[in-house]
Amino acid sequence: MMKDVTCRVIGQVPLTAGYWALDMEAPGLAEAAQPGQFVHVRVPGLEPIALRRPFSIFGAGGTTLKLLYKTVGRGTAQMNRLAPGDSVQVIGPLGNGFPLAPQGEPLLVAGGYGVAPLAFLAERLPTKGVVLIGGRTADDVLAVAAFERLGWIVRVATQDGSLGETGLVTVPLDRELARLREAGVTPELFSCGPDGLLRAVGERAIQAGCRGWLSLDKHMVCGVGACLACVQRLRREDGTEWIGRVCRDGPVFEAREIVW
Amino acid sequence: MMKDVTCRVIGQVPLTAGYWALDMEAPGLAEAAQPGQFVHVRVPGLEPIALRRPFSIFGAGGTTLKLLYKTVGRGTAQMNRLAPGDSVQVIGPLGNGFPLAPQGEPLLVAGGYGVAPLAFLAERLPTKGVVLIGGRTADDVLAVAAFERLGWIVRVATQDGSLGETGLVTVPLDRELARLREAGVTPELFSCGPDGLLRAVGERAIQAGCRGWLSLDKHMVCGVGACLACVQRLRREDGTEWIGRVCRDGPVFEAREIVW
Amino acid sequence: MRVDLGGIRMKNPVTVASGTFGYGAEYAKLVDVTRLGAITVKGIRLQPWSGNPLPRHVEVPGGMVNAIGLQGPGVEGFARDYMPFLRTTGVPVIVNIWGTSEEEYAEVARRLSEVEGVSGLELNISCPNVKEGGNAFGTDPRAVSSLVATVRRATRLPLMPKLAPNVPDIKLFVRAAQEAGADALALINTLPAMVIDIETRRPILANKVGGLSGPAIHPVAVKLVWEAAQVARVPLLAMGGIVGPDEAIEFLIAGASAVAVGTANFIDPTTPLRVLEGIEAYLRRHGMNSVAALTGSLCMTNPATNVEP
Amino acid sequence: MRVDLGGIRMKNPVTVASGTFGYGAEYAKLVDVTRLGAITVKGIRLQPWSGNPLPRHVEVPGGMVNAIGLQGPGVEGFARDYMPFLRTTGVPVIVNIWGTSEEEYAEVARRLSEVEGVSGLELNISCPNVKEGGNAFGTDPRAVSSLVATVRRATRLPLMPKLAPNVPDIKLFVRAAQEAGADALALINTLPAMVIDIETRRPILANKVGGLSGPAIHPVAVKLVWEAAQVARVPLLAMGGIVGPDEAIEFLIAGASAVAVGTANFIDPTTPLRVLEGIEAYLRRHGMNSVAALTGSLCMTNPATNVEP
Ligand SMILES: Cc1cc2nc3c(=O)[nH]c(=O)nc-3n(C[C@H](O)[C@H](O)[C@H](O)COP(=O)(O)OP(=O)(O)OC[C@H]3O[C@@H](n4cnc5c(N)ncnc54)[C@H](O)[C@@H]3O)c2cc1C
Ligand SMILES: Cc1cc2nc3c(=O)[nH]c(=O)nc-3n(C[C@H](O)[C@H](O)[C@H](O)COP(=O)(O)OP(=O)(O)OC[C@H]3O[C@@H](n4cnc5c(N)ncnc54)[C@H](O)[C@@H]3O)c2cc1C
Ligand SMILES: Cc1cc2nc3c(=O)[nH]c(=O)nc-3n(C[C@H](O)[C@H](O)[C@H](O)COP(=O)(O)O)c2cc1C
Ligand SMILES: Cc1cc2nc3c(=O)[nH]c(=O)nc-3n(C[C@H](O)[C@H](O)[C@H](O)COP(=O)(O)O)c2cc1C
Ligand code: FES
Ligand code: FES
Repeated sequence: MMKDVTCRVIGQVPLTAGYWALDMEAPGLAEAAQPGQFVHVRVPGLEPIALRRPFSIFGAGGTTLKLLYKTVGRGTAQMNRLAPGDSVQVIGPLGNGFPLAPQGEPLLVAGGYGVAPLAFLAERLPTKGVVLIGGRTADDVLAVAAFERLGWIVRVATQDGSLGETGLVTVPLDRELARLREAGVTPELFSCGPDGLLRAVGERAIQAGCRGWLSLDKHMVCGVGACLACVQRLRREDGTEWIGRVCRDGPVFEAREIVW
Repeated sequence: MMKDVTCRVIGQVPLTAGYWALDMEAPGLAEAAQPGQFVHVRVPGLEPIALRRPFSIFGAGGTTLKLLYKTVGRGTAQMNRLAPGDSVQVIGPLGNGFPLAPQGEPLLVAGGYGVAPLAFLAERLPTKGVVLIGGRTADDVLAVAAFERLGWIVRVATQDGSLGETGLVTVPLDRELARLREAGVTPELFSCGPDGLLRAVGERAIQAGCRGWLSLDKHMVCGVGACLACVQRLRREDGTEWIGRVCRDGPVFEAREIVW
Repeated sequence: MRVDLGGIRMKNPVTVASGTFGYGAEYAKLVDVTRLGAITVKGIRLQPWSGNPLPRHVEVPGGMVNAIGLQGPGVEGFARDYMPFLRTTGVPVIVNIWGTSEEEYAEVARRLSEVEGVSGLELNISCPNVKEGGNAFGTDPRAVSSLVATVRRATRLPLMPKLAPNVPDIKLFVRAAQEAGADALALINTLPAMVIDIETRRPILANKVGGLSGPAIHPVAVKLVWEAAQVARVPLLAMGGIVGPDEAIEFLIAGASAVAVGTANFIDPTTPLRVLEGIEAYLRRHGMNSVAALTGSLCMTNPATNVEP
Repeated sequence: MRVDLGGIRMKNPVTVASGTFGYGAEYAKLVDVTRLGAITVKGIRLQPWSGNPLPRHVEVPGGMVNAIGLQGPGVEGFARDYMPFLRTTGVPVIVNIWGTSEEEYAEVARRLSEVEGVSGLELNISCPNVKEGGNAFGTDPRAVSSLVATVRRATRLPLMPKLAPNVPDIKLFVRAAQEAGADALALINTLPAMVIDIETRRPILANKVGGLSGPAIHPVAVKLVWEAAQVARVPLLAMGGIVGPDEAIEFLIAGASAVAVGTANFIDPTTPLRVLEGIEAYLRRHGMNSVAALTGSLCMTNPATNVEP
């Protein structure tokens, strides 16, 4: 049940270059949060009418809400200044998260800050598996230790080879899929990252005949389904198409639903 | 010679309720400052396009620039947050100040934050005299100690009687004028404050046949004479009228120049 | 606080602007929508409409530019999927309608007249984001006159054309619309606008152009509402840049009978209720016992000042 | 960086907007005005004019609303008091002119043609702050056509009408002006606007209405410049909400040949020079060797994306 909450910043820590982990007290919101859901943040210090910024829920325990964000523009730059005790207006939890009872062996594929919802998912899934993290450089590879602490096997690929293997994360993905296929295990894919990655993961899910859950990153305005800024063409099981609102009908969709 | 300077805040202290004294390093500006001139301040933390705010120069020594301001709106409220080391864009010194070689015995009349330029004037005038300070309440009476330290005689009037005598500052003004008249001394009036006060002081200067220097407080945009937002109808010695720009042709005018 | 907006009976003067509050249900978990004076829903045409490609919006100083392109479920879809919830609110429902021909507008009006719970129609003749319909109708007084007359014949529902702001003389449109049978007038819609990405040298919006909304347009809206009020014989619903009670009160003083909160909903969904409470407090503080006392109370004589240059 | 603005030969594409830079001298102590592409001065009519009572401005989100009312020294006063300094700058001087009749405009143009150092005339037919002259001329294509033709006959100086933004179709005005003999076009002027003090229930500006300027109007200006560029055969001077290089570059991409910095001068007088340096850097970075390469370089095809809804 979504709420408009005044959160109190507990603290934030810089991770790799440009990435931050932000913890807030979000009573009434954090308790309800599910992996794959997101929050809509009114960034303090921007003009009063600046749009809210959406962020996946990176973690939630008790009344604590955790975000992981990358500094990419003026809103996130402003967020760098948040200090313990600051108040932040947050609406959430929003959208529909990942299913928590997978039918196959979970295989997580993250690109950049896409690790955020997957780290929360890894915490809440009943079974552990492999998580693949891709990034341009080592700096874009986050939360490795968190996954490992939870008992997940982490494989990393960076485009410049500065961490893990060199290349796109689809290379270890294809290897994992081949391994599972050979082992006769049906995987279930969960992914969050840029559209290119999601599309690649989705294609593989369809090819492998398994489910592939993709969390889309669309620019948003209202975050609740009221403005129609974040729409995505979708396909029903019967093949008919419809236009969904990523904020309300997603952000997580099954690969077959999406009409790219 | 006006300059656009990046000043560094040295510090600020709250005075009476709502009033603050702000000290900044303003090299190249402070040295040139004359009493009655003002500076145009770009308040940090307002939107990038917020207009500058004009403030009289309260004092200048070496490269230090002193302002005294009252918190009246969003710009001055934002100024309350300035802390040592902060950068502030300041244009100044602007306008024409008070004459520093009075022909008569200087009599200063301040209303509220109008003490600011008069305190600086008191410091620079070759002869000391009496300064009359009026305010609504005791909180609006500033800089008494500063004037006294310089050897000036201070008389205070507040409308609610919370400090000095009760009533308008024109009451002690008329008493002083009568005293000087009886003593056969020609006064020279210097005033800064709300229009009502300036008008009253100006009328008395004309009546007394002495000079009366009035510093006008008009809302400003450019501060340098470029926008024509701050105009005032004025009279030349030959009686013809013209429209002056308070920021450039003032803010100090002689009582007879002003067509109210 | 009651207001009669040309037959739309509002218990208070605050509604939401079309397109910024979905179909009422979306924000209902965050805001007590039953406290609104009316709920105005997103633009509807006869058939479902898919709107413009993405990106559909961009943030700019003082607001945003949008080119949603009037995506909507069509009359049937709206009546089926969204009216049931709206009826439960007990709040008047204003449906924003559009079409690409006079006939389509009329047909939409006719059909909605038969839908239980629809309290009034806001005729969108000023959307800058669709090629046909919208702004093309709204910027020619004769077209407005003809369209309003046609729709008038198709419905008995209160009819409220929403005027285009990008005209030199809004009064011509006020007269045209009210003479053709409008019961109320809404203004303003977004201002036609464009934002270019200087690195790609392409328009940011897929639709190239869009509509500017938010505080940036408030002073423009006040001017138009005030000007419209000079000749309006029907009540005005004002919008454009309301972020709190003050901007709403400005509109009422300028001549509006009611106000709509738009873009601000996206940032703070409680804005309409804050506006409502602020208007109540203002009326109390000024000893006024109705919104009507505030409407058009602008005093045009300046106080005696020494301000002649 | 050279630009030929319809016969006004600018060494770079950056000037200042009329009314925001006085007569050049006022900011000369803060800014090296000799680096500007041109200096555009405050509106001048035949005789001295005292403008509107105070208050003449009010700050609003994203900008300001002004109603200076075209105070000025008249042609003779301008030539006598301000041209001597302007001539020393070596920079083209564009004089913004107005009148209350076609004859007055023509007479001002005629007289200024004889003043040494005047490089071009910007015809202000779009000021929202004076009753006669200004916006009344600018919102009727026939009036624009007739006025421009009349002034054309009175001068050989480059003639640049400044169009009103509050029209549904700017293209009509572009065509009217260029067919009547305009050498260039300037846009946009401020948007008609109003601000009400809700405590006194009076308009804040003594003139009641004024013109909105600043970043708030930038996306509106870009749209109008782009639209004007579709039909313009003469160069465009664009302005409205420039605060740094980016907004200026947007205008150039949209189709402007030169740009003018307005309201931003008041906040940061170095803006025109920052804009200039930013354009230079942009051209270098993109391997372009002239402003002309940027002018109108807007690419209207969207990149292939998965953004169809
Ligand atoms: C459902 C969802 C979950 C997200 N989760 C995360 C996360 O966990 N961590 C993280 O770092 N980022 C996340 N993002 C992206 C994040 O919202 C943007 O990086 C952020 O809004 C950028 O704001 P800015 O002001 O710094 O950038 P600017 O570019 O200055 O923003 C300008 C406008 O564009 C929007 N915008 C810019 N980039 C994006 C983007 N990639 N997605 C959506 N809107 C964007 C902004 O919200 C704003 O309205 C998520 C986005 C969505 C839609
Ligand atoms: C020459 C001159 C010298 C001044 N010296 C001092 C001084 O020494 N100390 C001091 O406290 N104040 C002084 N003022 C007044 C000071 O400029 C205003 O109090 C200040 O601008 C208010 O800003 P704000 O944002 O807090 O108020 P807001 O009301 O939020 O400001 C809104 C707008 O109105 C303008 N404005 C509001 N009040 C005034 C005012 N009284 N005069 C001019 N513009 C105003 C602001 O600059 C701004 O553009 C002086 C004004 C002038 C013209
Ligand atoms: C995202 C968005 C969608 C809109 N959709 C519509 C619409 O469907 N029909 C309509 O008449 N106006 C629409 N508008 C215009 C608003 O109803 C309103 O007139 C305008 O936004 C000005 O108000 P504001 O500044 O408070 O947002 C839309 C505005 C926005 C921002
Ligand atoms: C204080 C002020 C005075 C102005 N005076 C004039 C004028 O005399 N003539 C004119 O054509 N435009 C005048 N303008 C309009 C500007 O030249 C410019 O078109 C407008 O402000 C938009 O640009 P901006 O947003 O960068 O300010 C004036 C604008 C301001 C803010
Ligand atoms: S962001 Fe408004 S509908 Fe999704
Ligand atoms: S403030 Fe611009 S002329 Fe005085």
